[in-house]
Amino acid sequence: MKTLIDDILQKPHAGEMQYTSKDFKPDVDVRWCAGCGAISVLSPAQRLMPDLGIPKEKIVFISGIGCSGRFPYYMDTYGFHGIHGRALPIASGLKIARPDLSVWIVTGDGDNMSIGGNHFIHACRRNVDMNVLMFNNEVYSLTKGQYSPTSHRGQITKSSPLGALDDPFNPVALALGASASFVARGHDKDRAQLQQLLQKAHQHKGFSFVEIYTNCRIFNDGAFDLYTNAETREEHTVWLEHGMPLLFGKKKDKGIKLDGFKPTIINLNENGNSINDVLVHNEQDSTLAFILANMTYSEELPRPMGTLQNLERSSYEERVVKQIEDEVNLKGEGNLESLLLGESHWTI
Amino acid sequence: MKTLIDDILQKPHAGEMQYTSKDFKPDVDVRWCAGCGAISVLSPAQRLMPDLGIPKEKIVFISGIGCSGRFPYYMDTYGFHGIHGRALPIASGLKIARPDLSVWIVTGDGDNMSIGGNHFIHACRRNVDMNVLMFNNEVYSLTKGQYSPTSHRGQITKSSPLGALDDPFNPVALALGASASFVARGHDKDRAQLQQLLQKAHQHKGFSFVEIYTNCRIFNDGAFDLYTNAETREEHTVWLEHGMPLLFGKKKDKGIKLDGFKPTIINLNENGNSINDVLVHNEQDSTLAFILANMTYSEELPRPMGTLQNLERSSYEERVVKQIEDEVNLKGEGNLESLLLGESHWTI
Amino acid sequence: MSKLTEHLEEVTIRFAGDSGDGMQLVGTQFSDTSGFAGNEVNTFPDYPSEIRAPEGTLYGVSAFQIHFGTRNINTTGDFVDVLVAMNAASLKVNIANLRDQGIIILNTEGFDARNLKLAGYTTNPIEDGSLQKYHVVAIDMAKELKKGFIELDVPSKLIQRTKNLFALGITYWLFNRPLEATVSWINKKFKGKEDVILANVHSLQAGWNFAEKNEDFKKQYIIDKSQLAPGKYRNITGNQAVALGLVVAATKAHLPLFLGSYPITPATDILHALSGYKKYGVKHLQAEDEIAGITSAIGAAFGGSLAATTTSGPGLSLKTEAIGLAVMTELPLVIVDVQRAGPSTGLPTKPEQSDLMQAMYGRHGEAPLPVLAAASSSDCFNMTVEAARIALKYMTPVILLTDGYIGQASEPWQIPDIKSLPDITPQFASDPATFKPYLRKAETLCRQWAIPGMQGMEHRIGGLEKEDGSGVVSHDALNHQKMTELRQKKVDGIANDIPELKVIGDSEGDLLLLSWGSTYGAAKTAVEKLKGDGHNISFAHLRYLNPFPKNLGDVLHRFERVVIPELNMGQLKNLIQAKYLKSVIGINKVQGKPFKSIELEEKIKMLLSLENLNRWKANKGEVDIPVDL
Amino acid sequence: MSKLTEHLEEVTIRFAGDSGDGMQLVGTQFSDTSGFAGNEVNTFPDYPSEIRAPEGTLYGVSAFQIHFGTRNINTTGDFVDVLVAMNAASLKVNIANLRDQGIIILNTEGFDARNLKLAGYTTNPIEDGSLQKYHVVAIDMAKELKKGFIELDVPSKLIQRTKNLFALGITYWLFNRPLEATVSWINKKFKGKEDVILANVHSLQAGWNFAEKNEDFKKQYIIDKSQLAPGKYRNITGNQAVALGLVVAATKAHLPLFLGSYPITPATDILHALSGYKKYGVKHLQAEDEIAGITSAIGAAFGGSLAATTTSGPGLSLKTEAIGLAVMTELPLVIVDVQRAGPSTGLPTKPEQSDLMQAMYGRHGEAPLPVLAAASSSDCFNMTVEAARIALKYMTPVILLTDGYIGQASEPWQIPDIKSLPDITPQFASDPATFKPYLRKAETLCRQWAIPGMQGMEHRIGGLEKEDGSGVVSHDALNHQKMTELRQKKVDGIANDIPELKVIGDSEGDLLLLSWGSTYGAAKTAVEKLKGDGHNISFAHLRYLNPFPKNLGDVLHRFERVVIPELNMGQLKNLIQAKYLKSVIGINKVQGKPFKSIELEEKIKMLLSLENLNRWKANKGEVDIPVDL
Ligand SMILES: Cc1ncc(C[n+]2csc(CCOP(=O)(O)OP(=O)(O)O)c2C)c(N)n1
Ligand SMILES: Cc1ncc(C[n+]2csc(CCOP(=O)(O)OP(=O)(O)O)c2C)c(N)n1
Ligand code: SF4
Ligand code: SF4
Ligand SMILES: [Mg+2]
Ligand SMILES: [Mg+2]
Repeated sequence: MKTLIDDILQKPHAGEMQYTSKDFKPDVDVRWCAGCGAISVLSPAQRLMPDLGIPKEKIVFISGIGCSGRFPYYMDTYGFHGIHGRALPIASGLKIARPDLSVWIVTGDGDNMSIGGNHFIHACRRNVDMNVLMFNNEVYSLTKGQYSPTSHRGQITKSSPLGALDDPFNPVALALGASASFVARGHDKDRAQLQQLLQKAHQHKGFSFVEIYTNCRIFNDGAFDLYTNAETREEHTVWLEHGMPLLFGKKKDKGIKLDGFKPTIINLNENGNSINDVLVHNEQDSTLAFILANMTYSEELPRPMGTLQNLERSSYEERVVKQIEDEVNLKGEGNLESLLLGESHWTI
Repeated sequence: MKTLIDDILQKPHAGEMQYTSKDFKPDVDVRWCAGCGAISVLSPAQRLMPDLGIPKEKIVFISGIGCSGRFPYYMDTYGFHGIHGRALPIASGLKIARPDLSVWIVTGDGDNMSIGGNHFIHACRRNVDMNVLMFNNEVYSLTKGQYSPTSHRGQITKSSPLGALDDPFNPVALALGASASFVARGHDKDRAQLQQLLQKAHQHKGFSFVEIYTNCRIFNDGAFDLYTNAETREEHTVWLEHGMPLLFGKKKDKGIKLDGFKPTIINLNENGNSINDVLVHNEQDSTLAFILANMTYSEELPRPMGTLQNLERSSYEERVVKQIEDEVNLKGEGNLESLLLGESHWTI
Repeated sequence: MSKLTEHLEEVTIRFAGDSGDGMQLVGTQFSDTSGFAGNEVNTFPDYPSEIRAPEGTLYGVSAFQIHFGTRNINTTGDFVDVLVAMNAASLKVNIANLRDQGIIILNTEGFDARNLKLAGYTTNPIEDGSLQKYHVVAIDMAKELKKGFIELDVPSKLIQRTKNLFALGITYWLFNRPLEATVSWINKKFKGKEDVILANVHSLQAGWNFAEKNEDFKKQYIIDKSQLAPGKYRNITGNQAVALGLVVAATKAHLPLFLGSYPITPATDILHALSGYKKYGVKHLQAEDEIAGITSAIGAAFGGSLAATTTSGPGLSLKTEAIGLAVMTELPLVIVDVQRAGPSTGLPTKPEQSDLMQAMYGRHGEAPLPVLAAASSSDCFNMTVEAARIALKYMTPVILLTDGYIGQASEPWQIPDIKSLPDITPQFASDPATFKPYLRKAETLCRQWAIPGMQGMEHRIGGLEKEDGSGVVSHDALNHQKMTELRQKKVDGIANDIPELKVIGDSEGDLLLLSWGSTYGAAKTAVEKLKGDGHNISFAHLRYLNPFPKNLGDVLHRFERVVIPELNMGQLKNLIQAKYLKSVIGINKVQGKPFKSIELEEKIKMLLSLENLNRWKANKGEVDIPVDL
Repeated sequence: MSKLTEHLEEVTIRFAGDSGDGMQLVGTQFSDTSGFAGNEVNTFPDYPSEIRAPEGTLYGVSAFQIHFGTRNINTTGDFVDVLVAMNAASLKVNIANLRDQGIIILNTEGFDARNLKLAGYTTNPIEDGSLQKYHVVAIDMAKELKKGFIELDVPSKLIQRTKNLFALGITYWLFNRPLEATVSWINKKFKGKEDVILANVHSLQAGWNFAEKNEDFKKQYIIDKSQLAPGKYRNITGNQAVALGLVVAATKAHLPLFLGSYPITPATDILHALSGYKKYGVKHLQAEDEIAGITSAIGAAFGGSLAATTTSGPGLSLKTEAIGLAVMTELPLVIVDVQRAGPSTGLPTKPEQSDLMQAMYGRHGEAPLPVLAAASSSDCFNMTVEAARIALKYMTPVILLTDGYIGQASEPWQIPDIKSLPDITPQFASDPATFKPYLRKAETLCRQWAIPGMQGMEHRIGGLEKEDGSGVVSHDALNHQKMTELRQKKVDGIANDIPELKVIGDSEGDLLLLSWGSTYGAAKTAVEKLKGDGHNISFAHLRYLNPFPKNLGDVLHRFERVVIPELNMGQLKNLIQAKYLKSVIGINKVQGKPFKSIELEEKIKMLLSLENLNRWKANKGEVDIPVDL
C-alpha cells in the first residue's frame, strides 16, 4: 500500500530549519481593521511557529468564513479558507488522511458556534489531534454586526435593535459537555499568555480548543475591556495553572474558595483566610473544569483564563492508523486480486 | 395586528374534553418491529395526553428521520414528520409562532446527536418551551445498523466491522454543557417512570430534554439490559429525585457519596455508613447535575436515571412575545402607512 | 457674481472617499434631495469588501453613485459626469468611469505624499497634467472649512468630520438644490447634540457658498422635474422593499409574519429591517444556520404564519434539502435569494444572476416550485407581495430572485395605498367532516391548510410521498406518478394566474430583447436609446421564470432572433431553449457588476447589422456573440 | 420416474416470503449458482421498507428476483415465470407480475386462517380456483421437512428455519442445477455449527428430492450456457462495484483512498464495504452529517488522497454548498449519488433518475462539473474508475450517478486483471521555483496539485474567487469573467477525452432510442426485441452527461426523432433540447420502479407506426407520448 504520498512525506526537509517569525509572514497586507483583536493573535502565532520544530510545509492553517477566516492568508504555511462553519470537518479529513501534519483551525464565534456548532461538538468528542483557535468577539463582524451565539441577552446589534433574546453559549462549558480533552481561554491583550496557550494546545495530543477573546473595534468595541485591559483585568480574571492556587487581584491577595460546589471569593488579608483555603487548579479534573467554566458569566466572580482542562486520551487518527495496522498484522496486507474475486466466483 | 390565526385560536374547543388514551391512537398499524423499545414509549405518551388537559388539536408531535421518526403517525394529534435532523428547528419555528401549542419532539440518537446536533445545542441554549424525547438505541436503525454518536468505542456495526473508533457523546452531559434547563433520562422498560418523566418535562417551562434508552431488537439488542432489565437494573441504576438521597440496589442499601467531586458507592450496612452520608439530589444544582451526568459511562457506578437538572428560566417564545408587547406599549401598535413612508418621503 | 445655468436631461454624480469619509451618508442625502426635487433617481452604494480597510488604500475606497434626471433613469448611470474624490485612492479607483469633460471635485488634503503613495501615484495627478481632459476643481476643504468656522465655537475635530457635508453643499449648488431636506434630516438625526448639528449645517451651507463664489464653478445645472404620477414617494432599496413587501403581504392576508433567517451578504439588510418591526408584530428567529432558518419558517408555516426565509447563494445551497420538504408538504413559504457572484464564496459583495438554474432545479427529485424575479429596487416590493400571494394561494414554496445590485441600490418608489391593494386569501380548511390534507381545489390544485388549533382536523404531514387526497404515506407506484404530476401541474397552472408577457415595440419582427431580473434597467435604457436612434427593436421583460407567462412561446416564435442579456453564462437562455426549442442569442457577463446600458446598446447595434443577421440566418441560429464585455 | 426436459432461453424466478423467511439468502444462492452454471444473470432484491414489519403482513413481504438465461439478460425480468410464495401475503403482493401459465410453488403453512386474513384474502386462493391460469404446486413444507429429518438428531426449531433451503432445493431441481456451490457456501458460512450445516444441507437436498418425486413437477427446464468471454466472474451489485472501483482507482493512481460519508439508503452499502477494507489501507470517516462527509473528503483531497463521498438525494442536497467549494478550489473528488425517488424523503427505498438536473445545476453561481452515469451494476465499477480518472486528471469534483436499482441489483461481472488497467497520473506540482497553484496545463486546463509536505509550495486556497495563475484572492472584474470561463472550458474540454457515442443500428434514420443510467438494460432489451421483430430502430446509451460526447449533436441531428426514456419527468430531454435545440420525445416514468423492457417496446412500437410519424411531422416535433406507464 505504498503510495505517492509516502514518497512526498518521506522526502526530508531540504536545508536547515532556522526559522524566525518572519518566515511565517507572507508578503501581503493584513486587511483587518486597525486595532482589531485578530491582529494581536497573529503575532504570537507567527512567533510560536519556529518553536514547534516543524518544517513549515507540514503546517496547515484552516479557517471558515468571518473576519477570522482571513487568518490563513497571513500565515506563510499551507492554508485553506473554507466555507462558513466547515473548517473543522475539512481539517478532520485532512488530519485523518495525513497524521504527519500540524493542523490549526482559526474560526469565530459565529463560524464555530453558530453554523459550525455540530462539527465543533463532534470534533470535541472525536479527539482528532488539531488545534482550534476560536476568535470570540461576541458578534458577527464580517456581515457587519449581528448578534452571535456568544452575544449576551439584551445586546443591541443590527439584527437585535431591541436587544438579543438568546442566552449565550459558554463556549468552554459546551466543549466540556462535549468531552473535549483540552479546553482553554485567552485574550488578545496578553500576547505572551496567548503564545503559551497555543504552545500548550500544540503539545496536547488530541483536540485542543482555545477560546480567544478578540476585540472587534467596529461592531462590539470594548466587550471584553473588563477582562483584558491592563487596569481592570487583574481584578476581573483569574489565571488557571495546573497545581497552582486560584489567586487574583492586583496584589494577588484574593482567592477562589469552593463552598460545596460554589466558587466564592476570599480575601487573603481578611478573617484569617490563608492560601491553604484557596482552590488549587487541577487540569485533569473534569468536574472542577466545569465549575470553573461556569464562573464565566458570573457577575461577582473573576472570569477564568488559562487552561481549564487538559486530559490525555488517544487521538482519533492514531486509532484509525492502529486499526489498519492491527488488521494488517492479523490478516496480512490486503490482496487486491482476492478482494475483487469476492466471496465466490467462477471461471468461464 | 389581529390576524385570522387569532380567530382560530380563540375559538374554544367544542364539546367537553373527556379524553382517554384511546383518543390519541389513530387507526393505523404500528410498524415498528415486534419488541422495539419505541413501542414501549408510545403507550406512556398516549396515556399522558389526557392528563395534560389540553385539547388535542393544540398538541403537535414533530419528528425527524429514523425509526423514531414514525412516532407522530401513531399519535392522533397534529404531527410533522420532518427531514433528518431538523425536527428541532421546525418545532422552534412553530412554537415561536404559536406559543399556545404543546409541542413535542421525538428524535433518535442519530437524528438528534449526529446530523441534528447543532440544532440540539442551540435549542438547549435558547430554551423554547418544548419537550424532546430522544430515543437512544445507540445505533442507526432505520438505515439498518451503523454506529451512532452514542455507540461505544469498539462497537461492531455494519459500518464499523472492526469496531467503532469514536468515543460516544454523553447526551445529558452535552445538554448540560449547552445549558439546557431540564435534563432527564428514562428507559423503555419502566413505563410508569417514563410517564412521570414526560409529565415533568411537560410541566417544565422551557426546553426539556428526556433521553430515553430504547432497545433496538434488530440492530443493537440488549444494549441496555443491565440498566433496564428487572433483574439487574436495581443494582446498576440510581434514580434521581429532587430532595431524595441517591440510594440504589435491590434493597436500597447502597448509596452514592461524594468524595470531593468524585461519586463513590457506600454500603449502608457497612462501616457505620448511614443515610446521612448519602448525597441528596438537588435538581437545581448544575454542578451536581454534571457530576451525576458523568457517572454515565462509569464501569463501577450505577447509571443515573430520572431528572438530572430542572431549572427555572423564562422561555424564549415568552421573551419574543414580551419584546413585542413592550415595544407596542412603549410606542403604540405599528402604523403600516407610516412604516411605508419611511424616514423621509415627498409628494408629487 | 451671477453665473450661467444650463439645462440637462440627466446627470450621474459619484461621491468617493475613504471608508471613514462619510460618502454613503452624503450620497443618500443627495439622492433623497433629488427625489424631493421631483427627479427620477437611481443610486448605488459601493462599499469596500473589507469592513474597514486601512485609510487611504485602494481597497478602502467607499463610493456612492447617483444617476438622476428628467426621464428614463433606469440604471445607476454608465458613466460619471461629476466625481467627488476625497482622496487620491478614490480618484484612482473611479476615474476610469468618468466621462471626458467630466467635473472632478477634489479635496487636496487627500493628495498628500502619503495618500499619493498609498494610491500608487508617482506624481500628483492634480499637478502632472494627467487630468487635462476633465474639469478639475481642487479644494483644500479643511482650510475652507476653518475659514467659515472662525466665528463659531465648535471643536475643530468636529469640523473636520463634516467635510463630506461641505462637499455635498458644493454639489447642491452645482445642481441648484435646496438645502432644507438635508438640514432637517441633520436636525433629526443628531437631535440633542447641538454642536454636531451646528457643524454639519454650517459645513453644508459653507460648501454651497464656496461654490457660488468660486470661479472654477462656472455654471449651475438645472435638471427639470420628471413627469411622475402624483403621489407620495420615497427612495427605497430592494432589500428594504422586500421587508416592506412581506409586512404588507401578511397584512393583506391577515396572517402573522414569521422570518427564519441567517445573516449573509448582501441579504442581511432584510433581516435587519424585519427585526426592527416588532411593533408590527413581526416575529423573527435569527437561526443557528440557514437550515434552521428555513426549517423554522416551515414550522411557522405549518402553524399558520406567512413564513419567509431570506438569503444569498451559499445559503440557498444549504436550504436545498428543506426546500424539497416544503415542496412535498405543500406549505406556503417565501424564499428570497439576493444573488451574489459565485461559485462558492465567490465575490460575496458583488451581484450576479447565476442562481437561476439552482432556483429552478437545485433539489433532488422532481421538486418544481414557482420562481419569480424582481426587475428593480422598487419592484422588489411588488414581487415580494406577488410571491406571498402565490405561496398562499397555491400552498407552495416560492423563490424570489433579486440580487446584490437591486438589493442595495435605491430608486424612488411610489408608496402604495395599502387599502387599495387586493386582499390575499389563505387556503384554510373549514369543514372537519370532509377534511383531508391533500384534497385539492379543482382550479388551483392547491391543498387545504389545516393548522394546529383547528379542531377535528388533526393530521400528519412530512417528507414521505403521500397518497392523493388522504395525505397518508404511500409507496404505491401509480400514486407516486400521479402526485409527481400533480405537483408539476399545480405549478404549471399558475401560468393562468399571472400577467402575460408584454412586448414593447412591434409584436413581431427581427429581434426581441428579453431581459429578466436586474438587467431590466440597462436593457430598457439601451432599447429606448436604440429606438430613439431609429432602430427597430422589440423589448420584453420576464418577472416570472417558473412558470413562464402563457404567451412566452408565442412571443418568442414571432421573432427571428431573441437576445437575452444575463449576468451569468446563459441560464435563462438554457431554460428557454429547452422549453421552446427557440435558439437564443446570449449576452453574458460575469464580472460582479451590472450591465451598462451602453454595453447592451453596442452589442445590439452589432446584431442589428444586416451582415450579422445574414450570418445568423446562414448558420441556422448558431451564431452567438462572443462574451467580451 | 423419469421426467421430461424442456430447453428455455430465459427464465425469471422470484422468491417471496415474510421478512424473516430468508428469501434474500436463497435468492443470492440461486443467482450465484446460475452464474456458476454459465448463464447470464440479473437479480434484484426487493426488501420491505420497514425494518421488520409484523409477520404475515403485506408490507412485510421480502422478495428476490432472478432473471437468467442464455443471452441478452439486461434486466431483472419483466414478468415472473416461477414464483415461490412462502405465505399468503407474498402471493398477494407478487401475483400481478406472474406470467399466465407461470409456476407457483406455495408453502401451504403460510396460508392458514391468520395469514389469509393478514393478506386480505377472504377465501383461500389455493382452493377457490382463483389461481387456475397458473400451474400451482402447493406443499406443506414443514411436514415434508419433518419426514426427511426423522433419522437426524436436529432440533425441530432449527429444521423449521431451513424451509427456505427446501424451496431452493426444489427450484434447483426444476432448473437442473448442481447443489455443490450452495453446499460449500453453507459449510463456509456456518463453520463450527455442525447441526446448522446439517439441517441446511439436508433441507436443500430434501427439496431437490421432493421435486424429483412429486408428480406436480412434470418437467425440468434446461437453460443453455451463455457465450461469455472466458475469464473469472462473480455476481456484483452496483454498490459493491463502486466500492471496488474506488479501491482500484486509488491503486492505479498510487494514492491513499479516503471516504467521508454519512449513511443513507440506498447508498450505505458502499460505506459498509469500504469500512471493511482496512487491510487495503482505506480510511473512512463516518461523519456527523453529509456536510462533514464531503468537507472531510475535501480536506483529505487537499492532503493528497483520492477522496470520495457517497450519498443519495437528500444527502446530495446537503452537499450542495460544499460541492461548490470543490469546484472553486479545483480539488479532485468523487461524489457518488445512488439516486432514489424524491422529492424530499420521497420513497426512500425506490429508484428514480431524478437527480440529474441537480447534479448538473444544483449549486449557486456558475459551478460546472463533470457528471457521469453508470449503466448497470457491473458498469458501476468502470464508471467509478472513470470518475476518479477524470477527477484526478482535471482536478475537479465529479458526480457519478447510479440509482437504487443498479446499486442493489446484481449481475455477473468479469473480474478485470488489475495489471492490465491503465495507470492514473495525479497532477502533482513538482517545481517550487515555477509553482503557482492556479497555473494550468494547456491541454487539460487542470491546475497543479501541491499538497502539504511539498516544500516551497506553501499556498492558500479557498472559496473566494482567485486570480488566474497565482491563485491569490481577486475581486477583479475581468479576472472573474476569465476564471468563470476557464472553469467551464476545463469541463467542456473533457469531451475530447471520453469515448464518442456509439450508435447501435443505422447511424441515421427515423428513430433513435437514447438511454442513460440504469434504463440501459430495459432499453437494450426492448431494442433487441424490436429488431428481432424486424423493426428499424437505432439505439445509443449515454454514460457521460457532462460534458456530452463530442459527437452527440451530430448523432441527434441525423435522426428524425429521438426518444429518451427516463425515470423522471424529462431531465435529460431538457438538457438535450437546451443544448442541441433538437426536439426529444420523452418516455417518463416516476413510480419508484425501473422500466420494464416491454413497456418501452410497446411505446416504441406505437411511435414506429406510420400514423404516429406523420402526426409528429405535422406537429413539427411537438407531439409527446403521454405518460401512462
Ligand atoms: C453559508 C453561509 N452563510 C452565511 C454566510 C455569511 N457570513 C459570513 S461570516 C458570518 C458570521 C461570522 O461571524 P464570526 O464567526 O463570529 O466571525 P467574525 O466576523 O466575527 O470574526 C456570516 C453569517 C456565509 N458566508 N456563508
Ligand atoms: C439527509 C439525510 N441523511 C441521511 C438519511 C438516512 N438516515 C435516515 S435515519 C438515519 C439515522 C437514524 O438514526 P437514529 O436517529 O438513531 O434513529 P433510529 O433509526 O436508530 O431510531 C439516517 C442516517 C436521511 N434520511 N436523510
Ligand atoms: S470588523 Fe471587527 S473583527 Fe472584523 S476586522 Fe474589523 S475589528 Fe476585526
Ligand atoms: S429496527 Fe430497531 S429501532 Fe427500528 S423498529 Fe426495529 S427494533 Fe425498533
Ligand atoms: Mg465573531
Ligand atoms: Mg438510533
